[in-house]
Amino acid sequence: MDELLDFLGSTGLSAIGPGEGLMILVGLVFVYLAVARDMEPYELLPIGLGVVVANLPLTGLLVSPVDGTGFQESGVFGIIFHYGLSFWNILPPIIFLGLGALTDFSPVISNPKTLLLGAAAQVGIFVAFWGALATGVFELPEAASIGIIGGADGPTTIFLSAQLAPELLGITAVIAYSYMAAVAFIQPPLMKLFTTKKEREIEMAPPREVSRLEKLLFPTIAMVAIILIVPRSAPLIAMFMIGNLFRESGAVPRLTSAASNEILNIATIFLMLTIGTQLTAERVFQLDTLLILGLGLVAFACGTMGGLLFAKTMNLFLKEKINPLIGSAGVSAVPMAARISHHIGQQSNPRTFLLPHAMGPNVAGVIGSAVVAGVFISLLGAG
Amino acid sequence: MDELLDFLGSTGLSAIGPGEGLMILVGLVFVYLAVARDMEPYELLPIGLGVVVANLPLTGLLVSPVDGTGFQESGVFGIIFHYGLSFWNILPPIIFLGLGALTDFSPVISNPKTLLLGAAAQVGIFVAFWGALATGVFELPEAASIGIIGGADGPTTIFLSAQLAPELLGITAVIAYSYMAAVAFIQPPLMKLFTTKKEREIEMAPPREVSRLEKLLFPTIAMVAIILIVPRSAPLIAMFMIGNLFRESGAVPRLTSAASNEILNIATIFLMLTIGTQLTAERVFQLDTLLILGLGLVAFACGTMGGLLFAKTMNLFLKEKINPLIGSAGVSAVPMAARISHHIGQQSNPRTFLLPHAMGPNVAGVIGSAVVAGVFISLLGAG
Amino acid sequence: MDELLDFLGSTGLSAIGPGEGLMILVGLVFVYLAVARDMEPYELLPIGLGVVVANLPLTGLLVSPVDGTGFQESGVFGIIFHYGLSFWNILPPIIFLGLGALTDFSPVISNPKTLLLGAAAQVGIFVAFWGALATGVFELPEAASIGIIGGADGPTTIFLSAQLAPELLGITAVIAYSYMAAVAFIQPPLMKLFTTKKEREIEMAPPREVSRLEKLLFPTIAMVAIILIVPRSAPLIAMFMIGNLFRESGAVPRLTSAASNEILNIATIFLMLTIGTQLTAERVFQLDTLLILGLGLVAFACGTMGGLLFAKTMNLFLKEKINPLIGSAGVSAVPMAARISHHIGQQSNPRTFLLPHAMGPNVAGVIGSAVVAGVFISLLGAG
Amino acid sequence: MADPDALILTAIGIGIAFGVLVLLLVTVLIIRLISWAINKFTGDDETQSQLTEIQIEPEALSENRDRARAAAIAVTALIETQPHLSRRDQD
Amino acid sequence: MADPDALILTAIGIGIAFGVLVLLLVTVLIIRLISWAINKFTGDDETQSQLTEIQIEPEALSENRDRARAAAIAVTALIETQPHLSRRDQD
Amino acid sequence: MADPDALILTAIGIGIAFGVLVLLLVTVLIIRLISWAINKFTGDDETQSQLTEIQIEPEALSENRDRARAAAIAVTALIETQPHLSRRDQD
Ligand code: NA
Ligand code: NA
Ligand code: NA
Repeated sequence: MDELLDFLGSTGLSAIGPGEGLMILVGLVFVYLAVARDMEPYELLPIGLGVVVANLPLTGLLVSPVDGTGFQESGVFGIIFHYGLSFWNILPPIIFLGLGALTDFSPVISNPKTLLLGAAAQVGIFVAFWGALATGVFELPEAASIGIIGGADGPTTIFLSAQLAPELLGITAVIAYSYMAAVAFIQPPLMKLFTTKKEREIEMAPPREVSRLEKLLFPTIAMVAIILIVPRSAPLIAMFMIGNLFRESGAVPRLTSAASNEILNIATIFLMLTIGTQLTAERVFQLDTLLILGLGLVAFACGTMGGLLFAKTMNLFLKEKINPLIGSAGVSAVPMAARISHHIGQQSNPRTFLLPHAMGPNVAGVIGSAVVAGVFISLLGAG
Repeated sequence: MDELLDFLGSTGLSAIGPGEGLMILVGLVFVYLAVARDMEPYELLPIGLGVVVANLPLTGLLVSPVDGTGFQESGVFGIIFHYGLSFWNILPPIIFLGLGALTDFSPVISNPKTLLLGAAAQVGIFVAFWGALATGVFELPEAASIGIIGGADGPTTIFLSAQLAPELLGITAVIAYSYMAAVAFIQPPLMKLFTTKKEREIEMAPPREVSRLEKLLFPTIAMVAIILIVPRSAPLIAMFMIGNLFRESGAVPRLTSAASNEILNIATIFLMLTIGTQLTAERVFQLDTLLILGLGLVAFACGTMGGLLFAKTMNLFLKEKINPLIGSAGVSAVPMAARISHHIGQQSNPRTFLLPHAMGPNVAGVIGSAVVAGVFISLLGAG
Repeated sequence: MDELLDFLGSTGLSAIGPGEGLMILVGLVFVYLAVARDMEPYELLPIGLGVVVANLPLTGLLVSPVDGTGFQESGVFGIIFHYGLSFWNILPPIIFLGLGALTDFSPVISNPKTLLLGAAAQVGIFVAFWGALATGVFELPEAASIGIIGGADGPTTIFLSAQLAPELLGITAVIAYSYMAAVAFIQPPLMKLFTTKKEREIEMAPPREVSRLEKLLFPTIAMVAIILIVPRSAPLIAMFMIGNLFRESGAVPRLTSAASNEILNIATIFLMLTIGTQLTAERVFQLDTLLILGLGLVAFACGTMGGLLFAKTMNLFLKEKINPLIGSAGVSAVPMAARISHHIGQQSNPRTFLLPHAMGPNVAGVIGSAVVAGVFISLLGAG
Repeated sequence: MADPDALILTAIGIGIAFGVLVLLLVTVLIIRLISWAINKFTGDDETQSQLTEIQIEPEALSENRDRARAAAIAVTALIETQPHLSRRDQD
Repeated sequence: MADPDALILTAIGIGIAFGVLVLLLVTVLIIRLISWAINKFTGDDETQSQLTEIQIEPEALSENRDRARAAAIAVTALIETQPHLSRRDQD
Repeated sequence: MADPDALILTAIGIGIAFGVLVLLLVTVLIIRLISWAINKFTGDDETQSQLTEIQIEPEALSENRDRARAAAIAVTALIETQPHLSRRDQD
């Protein structure tokens, strides 16, 4: 009968602890938010399912290829984590190729001032960076990986954490995506607090038509310029601009569709599931997690305020005033943050149509956080 | 002129034996069955072409990455076999992600009794398992890999053989797919033999409407429950339920379509071609092959009978009788076996519409064989 | 302040040389030709962008997986080059799977004489091969890699260079694609020079209808026959015929569409970008590059002449004359070369409709150059 | 894992297979109960998901695809009503 | 493989290239013969494939896509017959 | 890379972030100038790309797809003009 005991010993039931049980519930909450509340379903549903799978014991799904000898447990997620993220770190650049092929830079080109809002809104990164250092718990590389949450950009957070603090990759990525899903609750109070009713009612002239030549020249020159200044941002910036050039050139429709559909969807499935599988009980139930949760919120809040206040300051010097509500969209979290600016604007004054204007800082914020990540890597990375 | 001789020596003609020649014909028969007889074309066409390619000598296509040093022959299929199957074993779980995204559990949820038929029909696995042991030729792991043919599920057979008996992977997988293609010839005689005309005419009430909540709760709870009991089935069961949740949630249409189209089709092309390339002459022309052919047929037959007889036994206790013809669909071989139950039912009584009812055991059978595979791996695997 | 200096030292500006600057311009010229002149956009746009990225210093995108220890720079293109080309060489066969699924062999089957034009037009390969040897600069393997440019087939050139002369892979591939893009300028003058007006006006009867059985038997028998004679051409020829059988069988529409869309587009994006990244300044600015440019042009010209002259010679023996203009399409460069034959024909005589006839040699030329590559590999390769 | 005797392995195999699927049978019944209960409380079938208030889709991409599909299906209704629409160029 | 003299290599290269393509030419002629013979026996062009008797496609998936495509092409016929259908919203 | 003091790192980080985006702002203005200049010379908006003289697409593949899409969109116009076309079988 010892085989029977052997078998019973090999079941998950005998090996599961309370921590894992709780984490499975956390995973199911993510699934509920994604499915029933429609909060960032493309991220939170696979992340939630990844959390559930990771906390079911003895599955062998998380075994990293390096540990095993000879035959490998079919550690599907261990393999994707190792080669996709911690060792080669090629999934975030591949996702940026697809996002670039979906991005329209016209709002930025028609209203270049908004680029500054994209920069200002990254200030949240450094507030959280200092907060993390202040706790005395985190070293410089870990503080950077926590700060980047304020960049409100999933792939950039994953890209940086994979290089500077792989053990924090799951936590920082999931917190970044969760706050992006909750940005509709975080930003509006701050937006109303820091702007006057009159400011919120400012109507902006419809953006000018942007020519095809401009939409081609911008990503090309931006790619060369940014990478010359911050070479370590190349894996993200280069792929983003390449995807954008595929789209704007109109000469390679099949490549554009492959990048923005097949490649993006397949990469999203495996990346998000794998991110979820990083949230094992012992990693999550630590004091650090609470700290990072708090610091992440601070980062988002300060980023939002940074964008709003900078927009108000710019208005002091501008003849044609901009509605400061578009400043909060500078954090990126594309396209939710831009929609929120638009929505709050319409609440104050139905005739304001801020969406195209808010997309400017929204997209600029993606470049902003990728550049900051490049700086962190060049100064703190193994480089 | 020695270069000329060198070259002539390097041609396939000089290196091909009668065995390879015969196997190329076998491959072409598979191609004929798939193309002219429309028998499981998605499996038999690429398998047949794989067999042809594998038996053309000196192509270098089968060189496994581990043997080579420095530059590798472009062993396309050697690479896919090594990383996709024998070493990492990630292709079967990826295929199950796609199959899950195509599966509708409503027949099972509306008529849970059919789950038992899915279990009963797996009995064929153990009959063939014992048959294999009885021959005295096969060890326990090999007997398990032969038995699983009775599970009538390609990816599960491949997943198990890759772990327990890699050298039998080609034979067991191809025999499983061939019998699934021939299920329209294997099952009907047994179905008419083991059921009375009256039983075959039993009409079943149309299945009740299943709510979206039920279709979401079932895969979620099933995933956690099954993996807790049989952790080694996780690579198949987890991916299957994740794919199903993508589909039923309706919240991630792009991920569902990527899983059920791009990922499934690309994985099918490379998996089936690679399976075919495992059928080299020296592997096939052995006594074992005949034994496995026989045992596989026994497995399918017993699985069919198991489902039919269990359905008849259930009828002894049921007020609302079920048409036992749906029992044979419990082997899985989705969706052919369900269609055969429906077709034979219509032959006996045109007013019976068994298809939705037969899909219940059909899908349950997939879970059944994946669970049995999990048990085999935990007891016999390197685990 | 030394961190500031550290950072400035890490910027690309401080590390970029004049050579890199010039190469970035070369890359942008490729982009311009692809986008504004619509010259082979699917190849030249990603190649051009790859060239730009490769010459931006310190990005870490080109780091090959073998050099690094522990954490790897996210050398996206270094990884694709290593595993896709120089080490496993699996990208060209995968591209040929897609091309086969897009190819229609009817023109060849309805007019088999055109197969000879496909052979004759490969003569350019050997002219350039001898030219390369004559310079005394190139060894035999390198001369073969330069000669194959005359095969006017991207994947075949890449497949051969990856095995025989990896350091020439970027140069030979980019030159092959550039001349294919410029074939509309290279071929017409030669076509008018080597054919009389009367010959150009020859009208050819519309090709006969080809049955499905013929379209199935041809790729099957061709695959077995060619690989038996030249096993080393199997990675290209086998995948090409497998893709074609998927298409012509009509039994696996989903696999055909996956091969000719998803797989082909995704492979094209990563292959072309990676090819571009091989053109670094120190590789390009050498005497060799000029030599290879010249030899490549000679190869294209001689291939075109070979096809034209052979067609004229065939006419001496043929009752039903063929329009020699279709001979130049034998180089392959599918489908541009066939369109040029058609266009020049229409210029001389509007009633000639050469397109279907020119597709014969055009497709035959693909087989021709793949076979020659197979011969080169078996005689010169590590095999 | 010591090489278990084939008999034990078969017993565990069949036992677990049936055990798991019986467990799933029970799960389905429980789910039916939960779903029935929830319907009673919320008074109607669990709606898809409350659409968050902010729902402006700037990207025309997905709309265009859905519109094309919907249009195509609508036209089938159209053709069924006018059978005389001969299909001249069946590609 | 000893380093063959370039001449031999060229000879083999061109020889094999022509040899293979001549072989394919012969293959095409043989195939034409086989196809002609089969047609004579079976009396008609080799039909697609005898549909196995069991052909009920429960999945609406592929039907839906084919129906949409067929409908779309049908509509082109429709538009050609009624040119007045101006295309207002060409996206 | 010596462990930089956090302050320096923040200064460089914010400085470079703003620096890069200001640089992009200037780039946009330059691009606007270039684009304006080119328009003045070529007299009209930079057309897509002179189509090379040889443009016959033998493959029906892409045409078929575009035709189906165009047809589907055309039909939406059709339906809007005849609202009575009820959608019976919304699958
Ligand atoms: Na950002
Ligand atoms: Na089964
Ligand atoms: Na060629």
